[in-house]
Amino acid sequence: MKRIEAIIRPGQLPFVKQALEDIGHGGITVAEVKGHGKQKGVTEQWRGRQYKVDYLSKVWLLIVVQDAQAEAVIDAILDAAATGEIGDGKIFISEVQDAIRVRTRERGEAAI
Amino acid sequence: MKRIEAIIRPGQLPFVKQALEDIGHGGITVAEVKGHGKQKGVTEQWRGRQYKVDYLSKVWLLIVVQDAQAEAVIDAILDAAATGEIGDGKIFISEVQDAIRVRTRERGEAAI
Amino acid sequence: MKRIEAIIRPGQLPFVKQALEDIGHGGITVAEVKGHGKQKGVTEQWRGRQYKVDYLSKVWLLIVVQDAQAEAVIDAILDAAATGEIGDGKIFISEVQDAIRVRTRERGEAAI
Amino acid sequence: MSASVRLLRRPTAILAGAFLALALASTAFAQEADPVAGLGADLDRLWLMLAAFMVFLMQAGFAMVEAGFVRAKNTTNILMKNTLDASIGGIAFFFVGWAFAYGSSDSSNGFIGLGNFALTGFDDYASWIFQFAFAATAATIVSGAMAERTRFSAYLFYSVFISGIIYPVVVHWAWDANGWLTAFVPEGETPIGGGNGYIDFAGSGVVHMVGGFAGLVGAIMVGPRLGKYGPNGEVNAIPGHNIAIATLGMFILWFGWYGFNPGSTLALSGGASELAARVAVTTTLAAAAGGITAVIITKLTTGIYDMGLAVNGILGGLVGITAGCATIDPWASIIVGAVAAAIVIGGVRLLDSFKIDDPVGAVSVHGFAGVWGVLAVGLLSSENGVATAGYLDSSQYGLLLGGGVQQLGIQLLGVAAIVAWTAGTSAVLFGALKVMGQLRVEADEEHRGLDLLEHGIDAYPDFGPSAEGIFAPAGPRGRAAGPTPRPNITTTASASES
Amino acid sequence: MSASVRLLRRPTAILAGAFLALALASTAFAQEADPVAGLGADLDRLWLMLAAFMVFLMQAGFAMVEAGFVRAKNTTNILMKNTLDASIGGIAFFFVGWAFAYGSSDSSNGFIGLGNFALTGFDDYASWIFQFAFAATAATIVSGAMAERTRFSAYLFYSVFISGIIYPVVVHWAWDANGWLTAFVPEGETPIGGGNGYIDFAGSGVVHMVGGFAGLVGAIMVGPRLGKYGPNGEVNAIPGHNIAIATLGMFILWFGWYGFNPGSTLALSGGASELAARVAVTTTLAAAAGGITAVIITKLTTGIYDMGLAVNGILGGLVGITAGCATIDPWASIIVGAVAAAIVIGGVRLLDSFKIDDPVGAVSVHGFAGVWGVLAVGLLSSENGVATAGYLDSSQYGLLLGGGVQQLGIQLLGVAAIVAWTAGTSAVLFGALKVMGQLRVEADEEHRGLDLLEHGIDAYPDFGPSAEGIFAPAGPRGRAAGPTPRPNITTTASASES
Amino acid sequence: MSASVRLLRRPTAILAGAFLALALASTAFAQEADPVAGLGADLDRLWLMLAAFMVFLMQAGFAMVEAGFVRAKNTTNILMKNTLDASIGGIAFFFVGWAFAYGSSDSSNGFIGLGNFALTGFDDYASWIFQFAFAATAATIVSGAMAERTRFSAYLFYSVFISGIIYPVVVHWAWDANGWLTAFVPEGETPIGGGNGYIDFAGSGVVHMVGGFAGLVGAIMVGPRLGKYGPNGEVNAIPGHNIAIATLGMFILWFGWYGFNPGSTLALSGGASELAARVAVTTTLAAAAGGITAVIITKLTTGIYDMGLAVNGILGGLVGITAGCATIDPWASIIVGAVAAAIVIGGVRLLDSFKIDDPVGAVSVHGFAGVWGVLAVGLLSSENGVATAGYLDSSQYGLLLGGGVQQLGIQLLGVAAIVAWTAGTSAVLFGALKVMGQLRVEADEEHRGLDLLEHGIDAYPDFGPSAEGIFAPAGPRGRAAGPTPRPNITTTASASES
Ligand SMILES: Nc1ncnc2c1ncn2[C@@H]1O[C@H](COP(=O)(O)OP(=O)(O)O)[C@@H](O)[C@H]1O
Ligand SMILES: Nc1ncnc2c1ncn2[C@@H]1O[C@H](COP(=O)(O)OP(=O)(O)O)[C@@H](O)[C@H]1O
Ligand SMILES: Nc1ncnc2c1ncn2[C@@H]1O[C@H](COP(=O)(O)OP(=O)(O)O)[C@@H](O)[C@H]1O
Repeated sequence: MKRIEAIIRPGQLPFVKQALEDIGHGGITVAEVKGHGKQKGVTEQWRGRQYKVDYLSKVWLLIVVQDAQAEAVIDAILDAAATGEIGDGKIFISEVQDAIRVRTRERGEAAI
Repeated sequence: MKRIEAIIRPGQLPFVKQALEDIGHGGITVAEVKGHGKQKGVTEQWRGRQYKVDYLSKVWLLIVVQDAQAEAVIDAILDAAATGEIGDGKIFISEVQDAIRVRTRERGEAAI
Repeated sequence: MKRIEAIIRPGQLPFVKQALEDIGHGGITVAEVKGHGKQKGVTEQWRGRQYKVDYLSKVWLLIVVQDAQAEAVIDAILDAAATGEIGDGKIFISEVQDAIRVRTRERGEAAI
Repeated sequence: MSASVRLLRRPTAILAGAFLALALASTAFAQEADPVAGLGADLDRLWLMLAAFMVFLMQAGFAMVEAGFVRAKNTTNILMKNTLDASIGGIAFFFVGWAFAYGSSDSSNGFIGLGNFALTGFDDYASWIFQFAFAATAATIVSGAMAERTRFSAYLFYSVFISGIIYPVVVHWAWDANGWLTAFVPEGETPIGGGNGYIDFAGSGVVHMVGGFAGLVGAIMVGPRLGKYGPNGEVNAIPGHNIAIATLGMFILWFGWYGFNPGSTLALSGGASELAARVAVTTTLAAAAGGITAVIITKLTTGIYDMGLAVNGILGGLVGITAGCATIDPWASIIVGAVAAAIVIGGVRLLDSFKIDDPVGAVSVHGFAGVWGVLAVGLLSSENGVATAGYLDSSQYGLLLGGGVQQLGIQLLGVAAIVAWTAGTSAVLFGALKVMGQLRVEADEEHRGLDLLEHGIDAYPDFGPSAEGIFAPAGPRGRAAGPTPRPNITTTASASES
Repeated sequence: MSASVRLLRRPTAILAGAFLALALASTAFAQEADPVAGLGADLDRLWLMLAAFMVFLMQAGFAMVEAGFVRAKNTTNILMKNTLDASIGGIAFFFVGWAFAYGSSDSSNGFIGLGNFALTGFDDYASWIFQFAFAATAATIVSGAMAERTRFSAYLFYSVFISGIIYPVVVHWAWDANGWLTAFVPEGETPIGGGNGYIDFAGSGVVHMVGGFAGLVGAIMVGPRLGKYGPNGEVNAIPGHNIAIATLGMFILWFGWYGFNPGSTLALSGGASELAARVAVTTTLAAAAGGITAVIITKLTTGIYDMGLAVNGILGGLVGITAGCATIDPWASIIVGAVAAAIVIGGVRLLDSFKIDDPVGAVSVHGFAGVWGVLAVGLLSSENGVATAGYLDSSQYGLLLGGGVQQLGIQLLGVAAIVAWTAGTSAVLFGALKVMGQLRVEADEEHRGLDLLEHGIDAYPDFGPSAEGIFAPAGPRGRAAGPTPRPNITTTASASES
Repeated sequence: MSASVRLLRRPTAILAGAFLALALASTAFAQEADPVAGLGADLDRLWLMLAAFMVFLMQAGFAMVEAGFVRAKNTTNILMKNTLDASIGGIAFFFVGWAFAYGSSDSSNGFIGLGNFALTGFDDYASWIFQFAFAATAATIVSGAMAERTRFSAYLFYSVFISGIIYPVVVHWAWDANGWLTAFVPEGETPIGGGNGYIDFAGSGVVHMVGGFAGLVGAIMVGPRLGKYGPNGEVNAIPGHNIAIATLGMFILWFGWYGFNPGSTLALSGGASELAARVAVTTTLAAAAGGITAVIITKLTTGIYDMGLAVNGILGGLVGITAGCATIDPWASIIVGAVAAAIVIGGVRLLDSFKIDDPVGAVSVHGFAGVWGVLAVGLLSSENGVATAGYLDSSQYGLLLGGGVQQLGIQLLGVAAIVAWTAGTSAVLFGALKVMGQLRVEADEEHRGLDLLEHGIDAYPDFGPSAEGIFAPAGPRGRAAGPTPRPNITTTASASES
């Protein structure tokens, strides 16, 4: 099983979610994060004083998928998350050894 | 070492925490996340208009354990987090190469 | 590639960030989490009644790096995050199979 | 005794001028006959109205304190309860509340007023608006004590009864000329006990004890919130969610109290303004003493400066001085406020030891400090104060100042009567709801928060990783795609490079 | 007709005394000549000032309701709009607003006032402060209807016009002695239609309809928020972000309305206080009925107790009674409030079906319920009410109470005239801005929130994982290192071991 | 000179009637002797009380602005400071504050009042409540300038001194008939300088400069917040946490200012209401001009519409007009407000360049704009304004309007005296606290937030992943298991399938 971790623009989340549903994958966990990469932050202002906010709001997605589905899911995310501007985000893929559904205690690919 | 990542109902967190303490494991990191799997969200209402909220509040737990303890920890979580209804959550297990305690720079299993 | 996950004190984040920039690493994702390890929480009070807050605020960092850079990054974090008191946090290191830059679809070490 | 005499009387000594003015002003003729009296009546009506508006604003104060003191997941619920009891109170007080309190007809009696239902045959609108604002206050107190687990429909139901019946009857007893406890008997009659009768100038008993004890019975009947008391006797803490709005609410309440207490002179002309100003001073000092005392006590006992109890302490001081704000001297009002705060803090502990769960401290602040306020009249009123406030027999004043025990006795009678009536009727009301299974929400709803299932929302819908904050409509959905057609591709860089 | 007579007239019957007093009081001589009249004038000025202050506080109410009803990312923007329209309104009303509304000179006419620009030759400051507060209200309504996508500079621009011209002209028509619709004609003249003229006691039409219909035109012109209406006709929901402050705002507005409606007697002396008190009662009952009705309707149609519509319902009830608060009897004000709430809820649906996006419900609450309020005068005013309020011809009153159709006709004329003027001028104003591409922000800015690009901030800058909340200055930076020299190494343990 | 003459005098010209009325009203006899004078006194007391209540509500305004402008982790702390200075102010002003300001005895002198300690021998309660509200305002200003790092106990300590001594002495100088700077000398005497004396109608100097300069000294002594100024001279930004409540606070303050300035006529009868209304107008225009100016300046210099400075600008405009609100004509009040806003913005920059850290801008808004306000009287007062406001010598008015330099000279003297006294006493006070190591919290506490260690809480305890929000009691714990017995297993499905 693969653990797909994507950091994307908040505004693209609905499209990513739709794209995942379109290819039949439902399970997803999201969290609010902040980050920066090449994209360097924005200038904000507080009572007349400008300052740099290094971190920009991003959404972190965790999607665990069966190995066979991994590339389809990745493609779906890439299509839906990209705007072509810097700040579009990153996807990291790693290996998951096991998954368990809490309610049924099913394990392995069946649990996803 | 194992990286145990569990996504559970917010209301079950105290029981999971207690169960982990009962088996002698202390270290844990939690975050607020939203997610959906088979459980499909709720209907909310804003000024008379009903809408679907796809994501439900969940708590994400990160627990890194020694290999030997992994199954005990997983069992404790499963016992404490289950309510039998859909939405109980998932546990994902992966491999951690190393752990470091920042204060002492201890590495490996000693650091957990 | 390595996935470096560090849980540190919120107040140390600026130093960690600076340290990473000093060694030339930019990409980072942060999130607000709560946690406890050996450090056991604080006593708070609500309308005259004292209670234990088990979880303390921490910041969770996700930094994916090329294998070659891993130790340098880890050292930088350790230097900048340590205060010598319990509660300084943990670093967990695991393996990442692949990384993708959403904007360009570059893969692998080039994407970090 | 004529209807016009029975209505809303205050002791005649001080307010004779005002009273006369009111009587005269009600006919156009009077204006010409005595323009000064007419102007005095205009001034008095202005005072009643302004005081009413300020007391009305206390609804916002209660809403903010209560909302701040509950968890985020029950915030909309408590806000909506506060919103609706103002509305329900208005309608109920129009149709029956006034009638039971001050309504005048031949069948009115010492126990209950009857007459002027739906304001028929009535035109003293300034008095109505003032009394309405008080009624709404009594009702709103209860919501705090029963917060975070009471069913919304039950709340609507009991709100009608509290503003429509339970509270008005107590008003009738204590403030209507006809009431059996009243200090404001018609010319020539003698109040109960032969002295001043029951002294409760602005309503520590009439308003606050009614709210507080109805809340107490409600809190007992509905039971504690899940998790408040642990299986081994622990008392857990359930912190509220927003100290900022709670503090705002406290200040708004303190402000509103300047309508509540000084406004209870009901008049300004004929020198009543002097009394009103004195009342403003005692009110201020009691509140201040309550706040300081609460902070000192918590600092000494817990080592920290506790904000929640500071808020409760100030409110306790205000409730405590409400009955005696006109008869207690300024220096003594400091004592009244300080003791009230101590009682509030003790009350919070006491309730917990009985496993009675009052999330916002409403029972201690309004109920217990209310009892203290009524008794403080019998302990600390000065002879001069009783005279200045216009009560009939200034030879009976505070026991501790040498005024004998009689006034205290009447005050005790008042406390007993109000507690008995309020607790009794509330027990029937809440008991009935409980028997019907209508009082409390399901455990699951309580866990998830009342906002979600009763109101379909949470109070802060746009915090958390919700992306654009745009949601597709519920119901059989086609391919609602994603709320917005993909926008970003074609727009300019979405982040500036600084 | 002399200037002093034209100014701010109310029907003479009830206010003759006050009017006389005002006239007399303006000279020091008068004080000695008739101290009672002087005191009456002082009392009346007090009333105007207090009412003005309360109406001014409604700015805070609007700010909180609107901020609570938009998303977090646009909160600073809406707050700043509310802040600036109060400021702009003040300056604009000083220079030209008063002049167009009540200014008196030989060139003044039925359509527009001309005179007293920048308050030259003018000293009725109490009236100015009262009218200013109303003008600021009219302007602030619009910001809600156009929230979350309107450019800030456009907002500044149209605010000047609304408080400076559009609103004052309507005031002139309806409330200046010279206005073509006015009920307050000079002695000896007859109002339009020969009866009472257009009755709009506190401004359901003059204030609320102006704000509401300008908002409607603005909302149409600026277009819906991105994502509000889906590609397949779905109406998406865009929940606001903070129910707590929205509720607070509603209570502040309700409080302020006690200045808005009762204050519109413009006087207290000479028995006008009785009318003001009656107005306070009808205002209360309509608000209460509006709240209850909204809750009942939403409970029946959606199954839940909807807080957002309860807020809108109460405000709708208040807007609805504003025109008829003096002429409609208390029992009937309950009907007016209930119907207003139903109209508000219907209006919210209706606008969505036309894809007109009004984020806070301003068009329904102020525009539609405003129309209802004006018409309700012609339907439900009582004969006695029209007489008591001092209008000229109490034989023309509510159609449903048997008062004939004529008053309703005049009210319809008023509605038509106000809608035509407001919508027409707004269309020009917003149309020009739109043509110049100045009306709406870019799509990208809208997605990211107006706060960030227009105001360089978000409304809650310190929530989220920002660590210490300290930020290095922008611009060419040296090694800004990290905001603080490393502090923790040398300090004591940063966590107590409990 | 008799005590009754010395008390709280205003220039006699305008207020003669009121004054007479007050004098007469204080005996029951007077009421019968002259009912009109009695009614006038009632009206005047009403005015004082209402103004006092509105000024009191400014406590809520300050609390919200200051809380909104600090970081979330110090919110409870600043709220509690605001809460307690109202309480401490009340008690301190009762025991000694009034005595030092207006107390009358043979030992009273030009520097300090002595007499009526603890309100003995005193019954002018309306004046006390009004003056108390002002005293509380002066004290609360300081908390903002020293926010986010001052020890709570130090705060309690200095609050007593500011409301009890430092502020009352300045009041005595400027507003007591006996004071060396006063404009309100007894009949037959001449004020300092022979003309009008020091003109500070509502207290730009007496109230705001005292708060602002005490805050300045405090901010210098306590030092900047950790991280505010970087090691290489950078000025870092530390954004506040809640613009919504800050905006609310600003509107509440603006509202309260209508009590502060117009209320400072101290009377309404005898035509004083005309002056009060004029004051309301100048207050409005200065606030509006301040807001607009701040927005224009920040837009031009930074390119964005800055909300924080808009709030500061409006408050600066209000502070600026406070001294001259009665003597400056409406058109000129626009200039006063605009200049005040510019000064505030400049002041914020200036302080940063000296590394003086004032988190909320209190020093600039109250201190610097306060100085401007006092001087503006000498620059922009009109001859007619000085006369209308009732000062003694209308031949001395604003320099820029041709009134000569003398009034400006006296104003400068007032500024110098107030700054010297306030800064001097504050330096002793804060210096002592600093020497004892009691002024500032430890670095570690500052990093973690004052809320946690001083108040045991954070202001939003229920946000974040805290699950049910139920916490086991601290202390030796048995197996407190988890707060609630497992509930979910047996309940129904916890999520609906839509
Ligand atoms: N090496 C990394 N480790 C962890 N998170 C990263 C890394 N690089 C980027 N990110 C995350 O991805 C987000 C987008 O990165 P960015 O550099 O702007 O994308 P791009 O390289 O496509 O321009 C960042 O805000 C950050 O949260
Ligand atoms: N494949 C997945 N990847 C990531 N998170 C998941 C996945 N499946 C489920 N989750 C998380 O687990 C939570 C519970 O999932 P759910 O489907 O309701 O459980 P069950 O399958 O037991 O009914 C979801 O809200 C989501 O946060
Ligand atoms: N085994 C673990 N799994 C996950 N998170 C952990 C673990 N141990 C510690 N943490 C995280 O690290 C933080 C610091 O841990 P702590 O025990 O206080 O450090 P130390 O052991 O250096 O004293 C905790 O608050 C928690 O968030």
